[in-house]
Amino acid sequence: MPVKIIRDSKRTTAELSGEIDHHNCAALREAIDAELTRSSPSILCLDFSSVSFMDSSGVGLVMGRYKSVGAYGGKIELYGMPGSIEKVMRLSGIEKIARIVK
Amino acid sequence: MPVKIIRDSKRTTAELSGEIDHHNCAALREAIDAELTRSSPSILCLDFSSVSFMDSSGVGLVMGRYKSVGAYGGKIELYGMPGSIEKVMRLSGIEKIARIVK
Amino acid sequence: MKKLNEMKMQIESRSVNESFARATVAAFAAQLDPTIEELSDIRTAVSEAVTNCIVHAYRESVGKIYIHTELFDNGAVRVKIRDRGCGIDDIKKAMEPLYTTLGNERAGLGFAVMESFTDKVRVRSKVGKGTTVTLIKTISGKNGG
Amino acid sequence: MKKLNEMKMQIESRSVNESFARATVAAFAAQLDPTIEELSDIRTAVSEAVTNCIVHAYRESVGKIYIHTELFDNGAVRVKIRDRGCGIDDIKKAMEPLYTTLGNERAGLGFAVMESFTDKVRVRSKVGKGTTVTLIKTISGKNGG
Ligand SMILES: Nc1ncnc2c1ncn2[C@@H]1O[C@H](COP(=O)(O)OP(=O)(O)O)[C@@H](O)[C@H]1O
Ligand SMILES: Nc1ncnc2c1ncn2[C@@H]1O[C@H](COP(=O)(O)OP(=O)(O)O)[C@@H](O)[C@H]1O
Repeated sequence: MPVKIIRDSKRTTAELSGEIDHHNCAALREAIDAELTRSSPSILCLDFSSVSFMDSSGVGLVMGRYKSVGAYGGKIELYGMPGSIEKVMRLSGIEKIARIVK
Repeated sequence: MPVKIIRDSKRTTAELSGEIDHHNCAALREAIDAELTRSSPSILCLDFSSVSFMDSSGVGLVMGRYKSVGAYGGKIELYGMPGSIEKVMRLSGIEKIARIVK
Repeated sequence: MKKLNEMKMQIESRSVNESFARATVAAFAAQLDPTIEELSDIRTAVSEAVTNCIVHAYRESVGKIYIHTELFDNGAVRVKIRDRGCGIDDIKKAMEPLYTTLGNERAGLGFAVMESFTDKVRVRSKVGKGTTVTLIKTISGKNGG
Repeated sequence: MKKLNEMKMQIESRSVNESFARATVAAFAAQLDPTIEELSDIRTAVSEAVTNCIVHAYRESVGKIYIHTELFDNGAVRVKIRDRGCGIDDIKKAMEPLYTTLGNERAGLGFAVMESFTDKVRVRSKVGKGTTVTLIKTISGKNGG
């Protein structure tokens, strides 16, 4: 499984792992969207601490989830991004729409 | 250093590491031959336990050292070979000229 | 500037090859003894260019992607990624951050990533003929030199 | 038997490329989900064929080595390693174990290793034109199937 979902009272965390590129984004998207449909969490936290590689496909993934979560008034947090991933993420100005948690 | 030399009263051990192919055989050969010239050990033990890859270039390396050591009446031992390396080594019938130690 | 080594590769525009392509170029560039960060930058930029061939140039079809990697004695790595796909009409517009012709799941940041992770990006394209993206990055290396 | 994916590569006959070549073919073949041992066998056989291009085909000069890797849906990996070097006069003799034309540090086991680590080795050669070695190995895979 490329995504592990952990729910607590405050937020739902999706622990991503491995490499995030266009090829495997589809599976990640499906797994996260299934959880959004199931539980509509008010905060969706994406945990990148086990992600070894990400290109701009990962930014598309976050932006897409931002739209879904925003549609019902929820928020997005990005957790544990390694330096190289944060560098890609910040090119999109993502910090304007999602909280970056270290 | 691709080779670490350890001498005790019984034998001289050359601890090889990394990948043994035609490209890096030259450096291994030089390091071992320098030791043979220096101390002419009666037993030269080649330790493969940290070798991650070997092709038939490594067999050439052993046969060459067998000749040098044999010239002064010494012997060769092969120690700690991973399965894939032993498979390459045995194709040469090396067990007839060198002791294989597990 | 002398060429030390070069490698040409031809792969199919299947998404399963994205990770193979970036890993292979990085493994070849590793001969210049780059830092982990420099290698990661190359991997990321190559991933963007190769993914663009797959999602934009050939879209639903499968075509060939040609990757030419050259290493120079001043530490420069030059990677040319070429396709024979649909081509780009307006290159300037295509390179603007957040511009994408595939609205939904693409962020429009491929070229922005290539530009920020390498020293130089050159794009040549002809509609109906294909596109060549050239990435140049100079490795300072582990010895800082 | 359907072809799932293929990759063509062209490298120079520099010994520094030996490890790159075998690692790259293995990384590509990894798409078939081989066991560690199967992958190691492929790496070893490819290393032998590529080294032969460097030490025998082109000797003191630098020439091109062409590597074509194909993956099939029955688990077969086919790797063609081609050079435009000196060629082999007597292929049967060349393939005999312990036979080598480079006496000192070569063991004469390159072809023996290729044969014992793959399912099939085919050699075509023309003196003065070059040599093509084809290696075929069928992957049973981690799922044993
Ligand atoms: N190799 C290519 N062939 C055809 N069009 C391309 C190619 N690369 C990029 N493009 C065009 O340029 C646009 C911007 O590319 P890019 O910055 O990588 O963003 P994205 O890939 O997210 O769309 C793409 O949406 C596409 O229209
Ligand atoms: N690509 C090649 N081009 C020319 N000659 C070759 C090539 N490959 C093998 N040979 C010849 O076949 C002989 C046997 O090859 P091999 O079994 O790999 O042993 P080795 O490489 O140790 O000599 C070589 O010594 C060489 O004469």
